[in-house]
Amino acid sequence: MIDMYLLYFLMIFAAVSAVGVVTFRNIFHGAICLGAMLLGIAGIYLIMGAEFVFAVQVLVYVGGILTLILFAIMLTSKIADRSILQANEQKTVSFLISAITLFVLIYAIVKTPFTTVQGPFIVVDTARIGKSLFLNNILPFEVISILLLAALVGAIVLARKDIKK
Amino acid sequence: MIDFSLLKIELLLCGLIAILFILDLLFTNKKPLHIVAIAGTFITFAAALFFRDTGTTFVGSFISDDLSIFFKILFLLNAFLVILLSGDFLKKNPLYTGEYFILLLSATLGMVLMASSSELITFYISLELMSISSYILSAYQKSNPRSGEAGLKYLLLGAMASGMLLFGISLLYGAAGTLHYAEIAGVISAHAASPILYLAVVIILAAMSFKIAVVPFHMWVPDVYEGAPTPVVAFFSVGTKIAGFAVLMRLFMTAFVGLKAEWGILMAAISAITIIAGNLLAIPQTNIKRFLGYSSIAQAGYVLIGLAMATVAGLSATMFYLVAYLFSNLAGFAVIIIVSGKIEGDKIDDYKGLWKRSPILAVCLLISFMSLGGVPPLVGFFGKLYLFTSAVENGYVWLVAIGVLMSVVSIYYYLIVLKRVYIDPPLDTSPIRASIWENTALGICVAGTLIFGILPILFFDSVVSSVQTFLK
Amino acid sequence: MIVHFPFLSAILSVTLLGALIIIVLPENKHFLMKVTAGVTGFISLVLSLALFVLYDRSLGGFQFVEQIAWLPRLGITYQVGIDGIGLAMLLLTGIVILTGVLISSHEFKAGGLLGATGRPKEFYALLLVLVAGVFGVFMSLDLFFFFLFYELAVLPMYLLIGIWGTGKKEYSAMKLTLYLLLGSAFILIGILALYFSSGLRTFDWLVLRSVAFPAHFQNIVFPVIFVGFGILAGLWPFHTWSPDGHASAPSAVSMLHAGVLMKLGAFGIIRVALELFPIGAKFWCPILVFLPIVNIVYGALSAMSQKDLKYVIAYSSVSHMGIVLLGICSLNALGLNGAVFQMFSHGVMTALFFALVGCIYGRTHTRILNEMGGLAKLAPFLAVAFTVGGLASLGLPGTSGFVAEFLVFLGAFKAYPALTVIAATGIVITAIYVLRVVQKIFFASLNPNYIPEADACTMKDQFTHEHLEEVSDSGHKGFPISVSDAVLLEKIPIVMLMGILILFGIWPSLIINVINIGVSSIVQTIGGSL
Amino acid sequence: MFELTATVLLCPLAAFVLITFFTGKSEKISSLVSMVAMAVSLLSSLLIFALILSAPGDYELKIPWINILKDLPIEMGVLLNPVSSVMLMVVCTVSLFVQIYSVGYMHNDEGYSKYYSFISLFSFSMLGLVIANNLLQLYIFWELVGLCSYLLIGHWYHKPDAANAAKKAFVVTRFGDFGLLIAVIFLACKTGTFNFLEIERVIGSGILSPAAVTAVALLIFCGAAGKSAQFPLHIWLPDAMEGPTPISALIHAATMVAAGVYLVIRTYFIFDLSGTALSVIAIIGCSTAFMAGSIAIVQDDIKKVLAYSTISQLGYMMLALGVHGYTAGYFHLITHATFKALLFLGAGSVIHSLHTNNIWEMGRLFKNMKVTAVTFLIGGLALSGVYPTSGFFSKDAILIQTLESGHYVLFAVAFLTAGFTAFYMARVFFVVFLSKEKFSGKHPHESPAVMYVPLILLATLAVGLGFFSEGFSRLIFFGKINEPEHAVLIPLLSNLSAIGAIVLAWAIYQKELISAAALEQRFAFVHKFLKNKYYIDEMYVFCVKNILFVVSNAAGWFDRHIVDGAVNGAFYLTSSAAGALRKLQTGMVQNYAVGIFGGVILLWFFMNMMK
Amino acid sequence: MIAIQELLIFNSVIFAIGIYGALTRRNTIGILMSIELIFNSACLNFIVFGKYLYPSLLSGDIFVLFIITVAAAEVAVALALLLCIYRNSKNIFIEKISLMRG
Repeated sequence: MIDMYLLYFLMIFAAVSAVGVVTFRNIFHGAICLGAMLLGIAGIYLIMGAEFVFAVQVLVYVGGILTLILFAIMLTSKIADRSILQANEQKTVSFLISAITLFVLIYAIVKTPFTTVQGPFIVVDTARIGKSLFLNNILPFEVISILLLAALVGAIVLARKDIKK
Repeated sequence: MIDFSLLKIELLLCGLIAILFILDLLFTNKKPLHIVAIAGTFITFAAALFFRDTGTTFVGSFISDDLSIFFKILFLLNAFLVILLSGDFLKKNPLYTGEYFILLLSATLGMVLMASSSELITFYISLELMSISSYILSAYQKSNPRSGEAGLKYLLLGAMASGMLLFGISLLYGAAGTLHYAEIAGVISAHAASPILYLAVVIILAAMSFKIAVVPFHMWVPDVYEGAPTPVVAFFSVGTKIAGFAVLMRLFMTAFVGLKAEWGILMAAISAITIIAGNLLAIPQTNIKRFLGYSSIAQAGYVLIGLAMATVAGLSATMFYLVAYLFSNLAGFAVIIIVSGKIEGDKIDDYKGLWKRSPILAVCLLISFMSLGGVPPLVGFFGKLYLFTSAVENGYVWLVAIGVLMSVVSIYYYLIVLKRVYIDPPLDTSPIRASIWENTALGICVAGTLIFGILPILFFDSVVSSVQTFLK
Repeated sequence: MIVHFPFLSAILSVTLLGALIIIVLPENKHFLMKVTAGVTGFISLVLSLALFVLYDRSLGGFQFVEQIAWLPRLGITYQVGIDGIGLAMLLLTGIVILTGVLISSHEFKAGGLLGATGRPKEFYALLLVLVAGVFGVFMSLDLFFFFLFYELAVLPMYLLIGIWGTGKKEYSAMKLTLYLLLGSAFILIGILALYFSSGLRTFDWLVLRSVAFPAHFQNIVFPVIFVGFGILAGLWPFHTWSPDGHASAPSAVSMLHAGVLMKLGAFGIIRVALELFPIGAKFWCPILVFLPIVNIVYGALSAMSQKDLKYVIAYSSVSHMGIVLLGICSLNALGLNGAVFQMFSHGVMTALFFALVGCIYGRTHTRILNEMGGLAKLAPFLAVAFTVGGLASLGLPGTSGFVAEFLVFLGAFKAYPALTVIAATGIVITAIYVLRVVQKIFFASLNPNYIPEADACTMKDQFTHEHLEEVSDSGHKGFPISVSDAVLLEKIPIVMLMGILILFGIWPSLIINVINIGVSSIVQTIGGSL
Repeated sequence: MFELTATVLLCPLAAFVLITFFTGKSEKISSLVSMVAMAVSLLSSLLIFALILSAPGDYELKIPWINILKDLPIEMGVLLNPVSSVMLMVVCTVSLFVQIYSVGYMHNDEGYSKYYSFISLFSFSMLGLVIANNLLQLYIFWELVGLCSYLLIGHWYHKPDAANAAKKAFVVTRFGDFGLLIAVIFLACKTGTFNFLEIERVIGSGILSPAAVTAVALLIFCGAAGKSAQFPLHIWLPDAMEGPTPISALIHAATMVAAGVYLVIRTYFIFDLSGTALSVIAIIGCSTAFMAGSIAIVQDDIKKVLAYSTISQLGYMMLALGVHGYTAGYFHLITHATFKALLFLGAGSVIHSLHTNNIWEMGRLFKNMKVTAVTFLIGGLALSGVYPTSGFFSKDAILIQTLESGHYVLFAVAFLTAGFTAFYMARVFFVVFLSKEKFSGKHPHESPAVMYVPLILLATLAVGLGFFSEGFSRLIFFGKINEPEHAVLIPLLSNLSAIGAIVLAWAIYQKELISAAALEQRFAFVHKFLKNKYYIDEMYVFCVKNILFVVSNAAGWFDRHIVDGAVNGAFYLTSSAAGALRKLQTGMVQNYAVGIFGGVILLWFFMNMMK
Repeated sequence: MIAIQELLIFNSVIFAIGIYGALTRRNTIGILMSIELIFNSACLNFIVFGKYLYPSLLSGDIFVLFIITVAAAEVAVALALLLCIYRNSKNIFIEKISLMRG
C-alpha cells in the first residue's frame, strides 16, 4: 500500500517537475526540475523492482547527463542567466499537438485490454541482467561501445577549439 | 554460439576503424589515411561482394541473408565512393582527417548492422550509431556556421524522432512482449491487433520516415543538405535513406507483415504526398545542394511506392530503385563536389556554362539528372518503371498517375539546372579539373547509371530472387 | 533468327554511329562534322529507300523483323520490323534528316543563323540522336522499346531549341519538353495498363495485338493513349507547345520536329491506340473526332491572325495535323490511308516550309510579315519554292497535299458527313492565309529595307564594316540589307523536298500502295472486332 | 483516238516542262516551243473532232490512279464525246491565237519565258479539265486552272494590285471549290464512283433522294459559280484584269471562266433531276447578267467593261442552262469564247499602243489602228447580238429558250440586259475609236502583224460560227434534240433594241447630243450605285474585316490567352504552390518538429479512417 | 497495486510534456532537456510493460539500459555541438540558428 501511495506521489512529483522543465523561464531552474523528474522516475524504477535500472538512471542520467547539461548551462550562462522569454510563438500549436498526442495515447491505452500479472513487482536480479546482457544482447552491447567511441571522438572534434594554423 | 563467418564485413569495418584510429594517432601526416581508407573500404566492399554466407547468429538478433548482403554492398559502395570524393574536402579542412574517416566508417557500420539486425535493440543501437555519426559529420566544417547549424538541426530533430521511435518500440514491446521481428510477427498473427500495436506501428513508421526523409518528416533535409559538407551530404543522402529502407523492409515485411493492409495504405499516402511536395519544392530552389535535397525527398517518395505494395515485385522494384538512386544521385553529387571544389559556391547559378568549362562534368550531370528524372534508357527510368508496374499490379493506379505526372515536374526542375549548365554562357571560362579519385568515383557512378540502365538484367534477377527467399 | 541483312538495326546504328563520330571529332573540324552528319543522313535515306524497294508488297505485314531477347523476365524484347505505314514514315525521316542537315550546314556558316551560336558538334550529335529515336519508334515492335525511342526522340529537343533557338527559346523549349513528357507519361500509364491486363507480361506488340482486351478496359485506356500521343501530334487543346516550340527552334530542328516528330504522335495513335484497342477506338473516335475538327478550323484561323512567319507555319502544322487525326478518327481505309499519306506529305511540306523560313530569316533578319515584301525580285528561287510549299499546304492538286487531304475528307465523310463539311472549310481558310503570306513576303513592291546583293557591294563603300555588322545583328536600322537568292547548299534540299511533294502529288500510288498494305490490316482489325 | 488525246494533253505539258527547266533563258525558243506544242494540240483536237463527228458517242478510257478500295476506284481518264471534243477545239484555238498574239504583246517583258510556261501549263490543265471522265479528275484540273489563273494574274507580282487581285481570284474561287469538293465527296460516297457515266447511271436509278440531288446540284453550282464568276462570287473577275491582257482574253474570257458552265453541262444529268436547282441557276444567272451588264455601262477601264461584260455573258449561259437551254448555253459559251477573246485582244492592242486602260484617255483610234478598230467592232456587234454575227444566234437561242420555258420575268430581264450589252459596247467603241482624241503626246500605231493576225482570225470565227448553230444543236443536246424554233419576232425585237441602244450610245458619246454628265447628275443615285458595283465589294470587305478577321483574331487571341493561358496558368499554379510550400520551410527547428509530431497524429487518424 | 493504465497514462503525460517542451523551448538546452523527458517516458514504458505483462522477460530492462547510454552519448554530442556554435555566434537560442530556410 505504501508502495502504491509512494508511486502516486512520485508520479505526481515527476509530472510536476516535468511541467517545470518545460515552463520555467530560468533555464537553470528547468534543469533542476529535470533532475527532480529524473529522480522521481528513478524512484518509480526502484519501487517497481528494477534496481539496476534505478542505479543506472541515478548514475548516468542524474550524475552524468544532468551534470553535462548544467555544465553547458553554466558555459552559456551569459544568456541563460537572464530570465528572458523561454518559449517561442508556437505555444498554442504545440499545446494542441501534445494534447492530441496525449489524447490519442490515452485512447489507445484505455482501449487496449491488458492481461496483467497479479502480485507484487518482482525484483530483478542484477546478475540476471548481466547474463542477459552478455548472452542475449552481446551484439548491441558491442556496437554501443563503438557508438560511444564515435560519440566521444565526435564530441571532442566538435567541442575542441581549433588551433589556427 | 556466435557464427563469426557471418560477421566478416562488420569485423572488417571495425578493423578498418581501428587501423585508422591507430594510424591517426601515430602519424602526423594524414595523407596516407585517405589511401588506407580507400583501400580498406574497397576491400570490405569486395568482401561484401564475394562472401555470401547466410544464416543467423547472436541469438537471432543478427541475420545475414541475400537481402542484407545486397544492402551491405550498397552501403559499402556508397562509403567507398564518398571516401573517393572526400579528398578535396579534407584538403580544405585538414584537421581531424582521421576522425572523419572513423566517423564515416562507423556510420557505415551502423548502416550495415541495421540491414542485418532482426531484433529491435540491435536495430536501435545501430540506428543511433549511424545517426550520431551523421550528426557529427554534418557539423564537421566547424568554420562554417551553416555546417554547425545543419548538425544541430539534424541532431535535435533526429533526437526527437528517435525519442518517438523509442516510445513506439516500448508500446510495441507492451503489445508483443518480444523484440525479435520473427516473434513479433508470430504474436501479431496469433492475436487480434490492439490499439497500442497500431499506434506502435504508426509511430515506428513515422520515426523511420524521418530517416528516409519523406513528407511531412522531411523538413530537416534541405537545411542539413545545404549546410553540411558536400561529401557528407552525398554520404547520408544515399546511405541513410537506403538504411532506412532496409530496416523498413525487414521490420515491416517480417514483424508487421500481418498488418500489411494498414501500413500499406499509410505508406502509399505518404509516398503520394512526398512525391508531390518534394517535386514542387525543388522548383524554386537556388542552392544546388538544397535542390538535390528536395529531389532526394521526392525520390524517397517513389521508393516508398514499392514498399507500400509489399509484394515481391514491389520490394524488388524498391531495391532496384535504390541502386538506381545510389548511382544517379552520387553521380550528381560527385559533379557538385568537383565543381564546388573549384568555384567555392553552391548556387545553381554558379553552374552557368559548365558545359564550356568541363563538358564531361556537364554530360555526367545530365545523365545523373535525367536518370533521377526517369528518362530512358537510364537506370532511373527502369527503377521507376518497375515501381510503377508493381503499383499498377496492385491497383494503385492513382499513385502511379501522381508519380508519373510529378516526374514530368521533376524533369522541369532538372532542366532548369541543365539550362544553366548547357545554355547559359559561363561567368568564368577557366576549365574545371578533377582529381583521379574524384574521376574514378564519377566514372563508376555514371557507368552504373548507364550500364544498369541499358542492361538492367545484370542484377535484376538476383534482386528478385533475394526478395523471394526473403519473403519465404 | 535473322536471315536477311538487318536493315533496320543498320539504320539505327548508322545514325547513332554518326552521332558518336561527331562527338569524337576534334572541336574545330566543323567541316568534317557537317560531312559526317550529311553522310549519315544520306546513308539512312538510302537504307530506307532500299527497304522501300525490297519490301515485299505481295506478302504484306511486318518484314525485316529482328528479334533479340532483352529482359525476358519482364517480357522485353528488342524487336524491330516494318510494315507499310512504318515504311512511309521511315522514308520521310530519311528525307527530312538529310535535308535538315544540309540546310543547317549552311546556317552554320559565318553570318548564318546558327553561326553566332556555333557549336556544330553538339548540334549534329543531338540531331542524330533525335533521329535515331525517331527511326526507332517507327520500327519498334516492342512497346517498351517503342517508348524508349520515343523519349530518346523527345528529349534532345530541349537542348536543340534551348541552345540554338531564337526568341524566348528557353520558355519554348521548356514548355515543349514538359508537354511532350506529360504526353509520354500518359502513354507510359497506358502501356503499363496493357502490359498487366493482357496477363501475358510482355511488351511484344505482335503478341499484344492478338489479345482481345475486354471492351470496358479498352474504353478506359484508349483515350489515355490517344491523348498521350495526341499531345505530340498537336491535338487541340494540347497543341500550344507547338507554335512556341517551332517559332523558337532553328530551321533544321523545326523541320525535324514538325516534319517528323509530330508524326510520331499520329503514328503512335495508329500503332498503339488503334491497333491494340479496336473496340475502344470504335467507341471513342466518334466522340474524339471533334478535337481534330477544332484543330483544322481553329488552327487555320489562328494561323491567319499571326504576324510572325514561323507562327503561321506552326499553326498551319496544327491545322494539318488535325487532318491527320481526322483521318485516323474516321477508322476506314480511305481515311487512314489519307492520314498516313498526309503524315508523309505534311512532313515533307512543313520541312520545306521551315527550311525556307530559315533561308528567309537568315536574309531578312526578321520574321514579321509586315516587314517583308517583294522579295520575289531578289530571291526568285525561294519565292517559287515557298509558293510550291504553300500550294501543297492549301491542298492544290498536283501536290501530295491534295491527295492526302482528299482521301482524308473522303474517308471522314463516310464516317461523319456533317463534321467533315465543317472541317473542309479549313481548306478555304488555309488558302487565305497561305496566299496572304506568300504575297506579304514575296509579292507587291520591294520593301526598301532590302536591296540586291550587287548593290550591297557598292553600299559597302559608304558604310563602314561595323555598321554592316550592326545591321545583321539587330535587323534594320534605317539602312538596307542585301538579300540574295538561295545558294547551292540550300537549293539541293529545297529542290528535293519540292520534287517529292510534286512526285507524290502526281503519282501517289507509288507510296499509297505500300501504306495501304499496312492500313488494310488495321481496317481488318477494327472491322473484325465488331 | 486516245493517242490523239494524249497528244493534245501532253504537248502543252511538255512545253511547260521544257520551258521551265531548259529554255527559260531563251525567250524566243520558249515562245516557239509553246506555240508549236499548241499548234500540234490544235491539229489533234481537230482530228478528234472529225472522228467524233463521224461517229458521235461516248468514248472512254480509264487509268487507275489510286487503289485503296475496290468499291471506290480512284481513276484518271478520258471521256470523249461531242461536248468535250468541241471544247477541246475551242481551248486549243483560243490558246494558240493568244500565244501568237502574246509574242507581240509581251515583247520585252521581264517574265516572258515564265509567261509562256504558265500559259502552257494552263492549256494543259484546261484540256485536262475538258476531257476528264470523272469528277475527281475534273476537280484536280479545275484547281490547276485556278492556280494558273493565280499565277498569270500575278504575272506582274511587283504591282501590289496585281498581287492582291491574284490572291483574291484564288480565294474567292476557292469558296466555290469548297462546295464542289463537298459535292464530289458526297457523290463518291453515295454512288461509289467518280465517273460521270457511272454516276449518271447510278443516279438515274434513283438512289438519291430529291433533296440530296438538289443539294448536290447546288454544291456543284457553287463551284461553277465561283469559277464562272456568278453572283455573289463574281467579284474576283474584274480585279483579275490586273493580269496581262492576253491572259484576260484566254483565261478570264474564253476558257477558264467558262469552265463553270462546262461543269454544269457535264453534270447536267444531276441538275436535270432537280427543278429547284435549275431555277436557282436560272435566277442567279439572270441576275448576274443584269447586274454585271448594268455595271459595265459606267466603267471607265476598257478591260473592266469587258470583264463585267464577261460576267454578264456567263450569266446568260447559266440562265440558258437553268431553263433547259442546254444546247443554247453551250453554244453561247463557244461563240462568246471567240468574240470575247477577240474583244480582249483588241483592247490589248489598244492598251499596248497607248499604255493606258482608261477609255477617256483614248479616242479617235480608228484613224491609227484600223485593223484593231474593225475587228473590235465585229466583236462588239457579236457581243451585242447583231445579225449576222455568231452572237446573234447564240444569244437569241437563249432568249427564246427562256421565253419558251415560261420564265417571263427572266426573259424580260435578259432582254433588258441585251440592250445594256449593246449600249456599253457601243459606248466603248465610240469613245475609244471614234470620238475626239483625248490623249496627248502619244503616238498610237497599229500593232504588229503578230498581234493583228490573230484578231482577224478570231473576227472571222466570231462572224462565221453563227452559221454552224443548227449543226451544233444536232450534235450537242441533252435528252432529245432541241430543234430551234424559227421565231422571228424575238430576234427582230432584240436586234432592234440592240440597234436602238447603239444609236443611244452614239447620241451620247459620239455626237454628245445628250450630255452624259447631265445624265449622271440626273440619276446620281443610280450612277453612284453602279459606279460602286452595287457595293458588293464593300460588303465583302465588311464581312471579311468584321467577321473573318475578327474571328481569326479571336481564335489567335483565344489560343494565346485561354488555351495557352491555361498551360501557363498551370505552370503558375505549380510554382505558386511550390512557393507557398516553401514558406513552411522556415528554418526553425521547432516548426520542423511540429511537422514530425503533427505528422504522427495525422498518420494515426488517417490509419483509423482507412480501417 | 495500481493499474497498468495509470502508469501508462502517466508516461504518456510525460511524453506529451516532452513534446510540448521540445516544440516551445527557445533555449536549445531546454529542447534537449525536453527530449530527455521523451526518452524517460519511453524508458518507463519498457519497465512498466515488463513488470506488469512480462515479468519473466528482461528485454525491457536491457533496452532501458541501452537507451540511457545512447541518451548520454547523444547529449554529449549535442552539448559539444552547442558549445561549438555558442563559441562562434554567442547564441544558443534556436530561432537564431536559422541561416538556412526555404
